[in-house]
Formats: sequence, C-alpha cells, structure tokens
Amino acid sequence: MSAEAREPLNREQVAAVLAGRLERDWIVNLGVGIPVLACDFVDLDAGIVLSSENGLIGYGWHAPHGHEDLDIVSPGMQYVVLQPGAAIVHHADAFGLIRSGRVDCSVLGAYEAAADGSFANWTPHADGRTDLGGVGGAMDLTQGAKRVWLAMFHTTPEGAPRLVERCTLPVTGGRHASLVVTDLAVIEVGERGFELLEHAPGYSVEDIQAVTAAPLSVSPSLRPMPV
Amino acid sequence: MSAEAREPLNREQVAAVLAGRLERDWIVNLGVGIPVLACDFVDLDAGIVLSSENGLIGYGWHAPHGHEDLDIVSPGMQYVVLQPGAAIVHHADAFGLIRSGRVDCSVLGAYEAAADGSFANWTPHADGRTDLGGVGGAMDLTQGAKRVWLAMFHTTPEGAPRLVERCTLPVTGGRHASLVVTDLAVIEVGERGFELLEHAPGYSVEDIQAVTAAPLSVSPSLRPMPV
Amino acid sequence: MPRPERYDSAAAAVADIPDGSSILVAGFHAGVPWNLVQALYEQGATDLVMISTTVNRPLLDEDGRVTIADLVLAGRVRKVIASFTAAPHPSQPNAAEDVFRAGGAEAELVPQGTVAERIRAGGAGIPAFYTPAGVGSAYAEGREQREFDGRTYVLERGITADYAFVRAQRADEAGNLVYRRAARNFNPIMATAGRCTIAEIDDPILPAGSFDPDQVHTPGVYVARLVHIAEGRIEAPRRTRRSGRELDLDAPEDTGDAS
Amino acid sequence: MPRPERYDSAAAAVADIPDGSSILVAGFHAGVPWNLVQALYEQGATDLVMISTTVNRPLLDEDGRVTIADLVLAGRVRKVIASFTAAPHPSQPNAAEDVFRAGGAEAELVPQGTVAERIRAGGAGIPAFYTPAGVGSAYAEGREQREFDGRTYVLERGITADYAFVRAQRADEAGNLVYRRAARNFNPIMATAGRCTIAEIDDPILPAGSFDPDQVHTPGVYVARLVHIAEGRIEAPRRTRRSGRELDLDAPEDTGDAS
Repeated sequence: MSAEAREPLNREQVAAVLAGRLERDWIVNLGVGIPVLACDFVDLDAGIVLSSENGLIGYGWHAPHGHEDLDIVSPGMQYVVLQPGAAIVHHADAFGLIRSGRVDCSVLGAYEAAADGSFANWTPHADGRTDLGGVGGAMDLTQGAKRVWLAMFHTTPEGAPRLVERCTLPVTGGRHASLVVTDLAVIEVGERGFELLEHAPGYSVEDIQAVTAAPLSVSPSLRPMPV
Repeated sequence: MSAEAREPLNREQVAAVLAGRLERDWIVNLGVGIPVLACDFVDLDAGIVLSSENGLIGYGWHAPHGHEDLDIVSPGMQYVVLQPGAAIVHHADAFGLIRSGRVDCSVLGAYEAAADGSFANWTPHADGRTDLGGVGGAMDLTQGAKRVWLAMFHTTPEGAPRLVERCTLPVTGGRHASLVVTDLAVIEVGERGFELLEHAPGYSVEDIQAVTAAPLSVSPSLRPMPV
Repeated sequence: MPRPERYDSAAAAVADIPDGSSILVAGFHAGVPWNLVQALYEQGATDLVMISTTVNRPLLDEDGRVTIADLVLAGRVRKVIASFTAAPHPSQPNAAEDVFRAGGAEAELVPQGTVAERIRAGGAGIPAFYTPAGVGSAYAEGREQREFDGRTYVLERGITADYAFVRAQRADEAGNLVYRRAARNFNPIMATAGRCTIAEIDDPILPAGSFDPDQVHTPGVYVARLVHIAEGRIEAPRRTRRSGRELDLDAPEDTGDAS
Repeated sequence: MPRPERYDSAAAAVADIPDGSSILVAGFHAGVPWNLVQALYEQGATDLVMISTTVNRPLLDEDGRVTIADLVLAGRVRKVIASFTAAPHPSQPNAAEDVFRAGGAEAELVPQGTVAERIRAGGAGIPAFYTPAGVGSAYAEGREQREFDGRTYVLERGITADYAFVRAQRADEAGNLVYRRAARNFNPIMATAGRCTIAEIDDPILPAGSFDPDQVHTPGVYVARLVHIAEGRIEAPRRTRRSGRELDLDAPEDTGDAS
C-alpha cells in the first residue's frame, strides 16, 4: 500500500474499534463525541449494558432515521433505542450508579492524553479560568468507573499531536486512562507510558510516532486495527 | 357533673381532638401510637395530606376490617387506605420530604414533655445508653417539620405526671413541641410554659394542675375538649 | 444485559455467605425479605453485621418466623445498626436487648432518616454528608458537628455492605424490580448499597422487557441474584387492630416491630 | 390533597417572579421547560441566578427559542451554575461566554454529577456532602477537601432555589408528575429543590387519582403550579445526525447544547 493510499479511520471506524474491545457483561458509559457512536457496534448479545449519565440504563444502537424518539436521547443528543430490560432513572440516581463503582468502563473524548494516563477534556483553554468550560459528567466518571478509555483524533485538524508527554490543558483528574483509541492507533497506557497495540492500516510505527509527542513502545503483538 | 362521672379521653378521642386542630392544606406526619389514630378523624376534604416516613404520601383512614392491604401500612403497622392522588416514595426520599421543611406538622408520642417544649420519646431509660432505644424517625421529624405537636397520656399508668418542668429522660432534640394533646387537656407550649387551652369534660384546672409537674397558666378562652 | 443469577430457593441464594459478612435487610412491616433472613438463619453464618431499620422482636419461638433479634439471640451477630434496637417500654422486654446490655453484641442506634440517607449515600458513592437529625440530643454528643448557614448538623457516613437482602413483588430476567405500595421502603436504596444484592420475588419472574422502563423502581444492574419464592413463602405477620388503653400506651414510637 | 394552582399559560405561571430570584431549570436535551423559560424571558425579571446543567447556546436569533444564554446576553442574569458554561472549542463561540469573560455575569462550573447531587441534597434537606468528582483537577483546588478511608473527596453544598421550572409529560390535579424516558433527567430532583416549583405539562391534566401511586415520579406535594401548554408549545429542537470529521471533532464533551 502506498503512503498516498493510507487513510486515517473515520469517527465511526474509531467507534467500532473501541466497541470491539468492550468485554462481556460490562456496564459501559459512552461519552459525548466519538465514544457514543460505538453504540452501533457494541455486541449487546454479550450482555454489555450501555448506561448514560442522563439516566438511560440499557440503550443500544442509534434510532433508525425517521424513527427517532426525542425523549430517548443520549447526553450527546444522539437518538438511541432502548433494549429489552432497560430502566430509566433521574440524573442524581444515574450519577449514583456511576460513583458506586459499578460502571466497568467509561469511554471519554479528550483534547489531550498524556503518557502517564492523565488527560484533559473539560476546557480547551489553558488560561486558568475554572469557571468556563464543559465538564459535563467527565469528572464524576473518572472517579467512579473501574477503567477509563479515551476515543479521540490523534492530532488536531492542524496536525499537532494530542498524545503528549504532559498535558498543556487542565487535566480532568480522577482515574487515568488505560487505553486510547484514535484514528491512527490503539494505544495502551501503562507504567511505561504509551504502548502501541494496533495501527491504522497503512501506517507504520514511525508514522504514528511522528505525530505522537511522547515515546511509543511497541507491543510484541502489534497488529492492524480491525476495520 | 360529679367527680365520679368524669373520664379521661380514650386514645381515639385524644386522636380526634388533635385531628380537629390540623389546618387546611397542611402536610401532616402522624407518629406511631396515638397520633396515627387521628387518620380516622382528619378532614381530608380540607386538603390535608397525611404523609408518613415510610413513603406513603396521601393516605387516609384505617382500612375497613377485612379489607386491609398488608402493603399499605403505616410505620406503626396500621393498615390504611390511600387517597386519590397518593404517591409512594422510598424511605430516603420520604425523609428527604421531611427534612425539606415541607411538613407543616409532625405529631409525635412522648414519654415526657417539658414546660420549655423539649420532650423525650426515644428511650424509656435514663441510663445514658445511646445505643439502645427506638428513635425511629422522631429526630428527623423534629428537625424537619414546621411545627411539632405531641399526643400522649397525661400521666403514667401509675399516675405520675408526664408533663414536667424538665425532662428526666434523654430529650429528642430539634424543634420543641408547641402543643400537647393528652387524655385530660390541650396545652399550648410557649414562652411562658404550659398554657391550658382545653380540659377534658368534668376536669377542673385544679384537677389537671394536680397531675402536671409544672405550672399551668390558663387561657382566657379555656373551653372543654370537643369530644 | 448481564443477567442476575437465578436461584431455586432462598437457601441456595444465601448458601455462600461467609462468616463476618455485613448484610442490609430491607423492609419495614411490608417488603421484608423474610425468606432470605430465614435461610440465613438456617445457613449458619456468624459474626454478622446486620443493618436494618429495626432489630425486631425475636419471633422464632413465637411463630417460627426469624428476625434479626433471633440471629442476635443465637450469638450470630457482632453488630447491628438500626433505628429500633430496644423495647419502647421496660414492660415489653425484647430478649435481644439483654444481649446488647450484656455486651454480647454491639448496637448502633441511628435516626431512621439518617440510616436511610446513609444507605442511599453509600449506594451512590457519597462517603459522608451532614444532616440535622439528632442535633440537640445525646445522639449528637461525641459526633462531629458543623454549622452551615447558622444551623448545626451532624456528619454521617455512607453505608455499604457485602450483601443486601431485598424483597420485591415483581422482577424481570434483567433484574429490574418493581415494589408495591409501602413495601418499597428501604428496598430500592438497599439494593444500591449491597455489593451482592439478593432479591426475593413474590411473583414468577418475567422476561426481560416486561416492564415499561419508566416504571422500574430498581434497575437490574444493581441486582446480583434473584429467587422467586414459589412455595411455602413466609409472609409479613398481620396485626390485628387494637384500641383503648393498651400495651403500647407508654410507647411513643411504639415498637418498630413487625408484630 | 392541597392542589397546585392551575394556570392557563406559561406567562401567567411566571408572572410574579421578582428580580433577584434563583431559578432551577430542568432538562437535558429532553424534558426542558422551554415554554417557561420563554415566558420568563418575556416577563422581564432581571438579576437572576440560573441553575441548569447547561447554559446552552443563545438560540433566540437563530430559531426563536430562548435559552439561559439568551437571558445572559440580555443582561438579565447575575450568575449561572452549570456543567457547561462555555463552548467546547474556540471555533464554536458561544456569545454568553463573552459575557462571562467580560465579567458581565458570574459563572460557576460544576461537574454534572455534583450539580445533580447538590440539587438532590438541597431538596432533601442535606446542607452538604462529600463527593470524589473534581479531585485531582483544578476544580478541587481552593475547595475544601477531606479524606475518608484513604480517599480524597470535595465538600459540596446543597442547592435550593426560589423557583424550579420542570417539564413533565403527564400530571394529575394533585400535582403528581410522570416523565417519559430521558426527559426525566433533572426534573424530579429540581422539583424537590424549588421553594415554588412550576411544572409545564404536555398532556391535558388528569383528575387526581389517575396514576398508580407506585408509578408517580414526582409526588404532588412538591408542585406549586401547573400549566398545561395546549397550543403553540415550544418543543425540543431535533438534531440531525452527523457523521465524519465535523464541527465537534475537537469537542470531547461536545457542546452540552440543545442543538
């Protein structure tokens, strides 16, 4: 494959890759942005429950076009479909579930992800103003979920790396991310920083390192992302 | 009426007297013991809502014999009947309503009531053990309700006064009682201590003072209890 | 949906509960998981911490029903947390109270709204909160107090437990629970606060999706084990109505007992 | 039952709200009391404190719908408490953000679970509680923190307000409310935290007793005013589904906006 032919994954493909990594019987919270798109790709037959901070416990894929129910809506304003056995709770109870530690995986978007697993996703400004931003449920989820994953684009539209040694934006706090899925790679975040598990088809380790502002170690079982 | 003919009120009569003093559109919590018996006498057409700490909002009279529903039960294990417009909540939400300050009147039983409005109703022992007793919801109600009334017998079965200068048993704390309804009298508790508003038929002020261990002032509009 | 495990009997549902466990027991007159408590009694676990609104009176010798008080009398309980730990009047002795007085088990007496809120907090990941209940009484002495906006409150801790015993009228295979009337009481909040929540169900268990999602009281994600008690079910005792000057004459808060 | 007052229009239901009021506004995409917010805008009250999960984008000039951002732009708001107070990306400016930056109104940014719990606490008479959200971030700096069992938590205060605006699908004359699906969100908790709770209702109001008491979401005792919006009702905007590399590419938490 020539360098010209290679294409980063689109949003849906990133979502599909992360969906494929969710495990049987997990309770999962998909954040606004790319993560919630994974609802179309999650294996609901494996007992995975999608639960959102606005109180939908047990939703599934996006509603088919023309069949949207405006009251069955994700926090990212995606119209979804309830699964058999779904239950609705109010916002305080929904966050009670999140803080209770029962959510197996919280998948969030991020502006930046650092090699120690910290990340930034509540304000795009580093101006020190803590009164302005869009924190949503991220800080609750990073404290409550058993593990935190990130789904994001590998670089800014201008090509600047988002995976960095240390965040320049204010971090979200709480549990650090253990996995980052981007349009170019699947990266585990562990004791030794970023470890490349999967690469987008056509991208070499060097290609990905070139747009990553922290060292990448390479998994012995490195493989292409399943798209 | 001869002294021989006079009779203290029975439990139902005490309950009926206190029920008659509840005001239009009040939200009322009737405590275990005599107070809950008032449910048969409350003027529900006046918009009074009986709400209990186990989550029944909008119950009314006792269920007719043979028509008891074991799931529609007061904290004192009286089977009652739900009114049109009733709603059920769980125990934490029921106490949320109580602490929110929306309960206009909490009627409680008591072992002792003092002239300053303090009272004792969570343990019959003065042995200093705070681990043993039956506090139930009393301490929450005295903190949350807009006013606290007591319904109790004027004396112990042995004839000892229960209305006293100062409680000998551990007090319940929170808002002080502003009214005490007994089998002998209706007494307001205010700045100047006990004020006799009503007396049981056939009982004189002196009769009631004789079994009350604190001074009684007498209301200018003293009248017999309406039984 | 991850499905709760289904059990054929209350005995099977509680069989693996180890000594030293903490157990929330729901109910208040109605909605009591009598069958699970009975099975626990027969199962033999000891050194238990029992959290419930009432210790109850011991009923085993009276009508065969088992209460927390029976577990206390059997020496199986290390500690209870409840808002009724003793008889309301010396003339109505509760044998469990004698065990507490003698130091055979520890009792923690907590206002009922506080115990409810502590359980709700525990189940919602809130470690501690302030509440006014108990201020001005001996309860608050020795507890941490703090003023907010000129009013005094007591610091209280959230409660979670190894197990929660709940009882619902209906359940579906996803573990969603629906309670009836005042039988709801502590059930929904305890279901959130147990690390392993065991639900005894009155009606046969329905297929997932049988409930309107708007009308579920306890979402199935909180329920680990379901047991439909089909036969020989232990029900709440029925109280006959009393009147006149009677036993509970001296009892401002009555007994809190289930009988 | 004390009945909530019935109003013929949203305008009538909010007519007496004075300057300086604090107002909870429920909803998150669904369940937003659009008609009450619009009526408030037209009513003219100023110096308001608005508490809602999102400030939203100003929509008045775009589609005629009024949001809290429009109230901010009109100089009617002293302070907002929300979990979305600014645009997720500088390329998506929210004019209300400029007002905050210029000091024209105060913004308090609060994690969404914390704002929900603060409202639930306020409505339940809990003055303060501890929660982990925000620990390890700039949010927690300057806030009181405390350890429980080796983990750090932030102290948060309960929120009550002069008014709560809620929206329900159904109501009965006793004020009992029933919400539909994710339109429930903040509505039940805000209904408890308003000293005067005003509910806009989609369906015609039913006689008291129309609901199964087990299935009421907000008991009528919390509701002061009911208004059935019969005609010209403002509904939630409908979002068309997007795909590909688009506007919200940089937005980890997207906009929190209703459009």
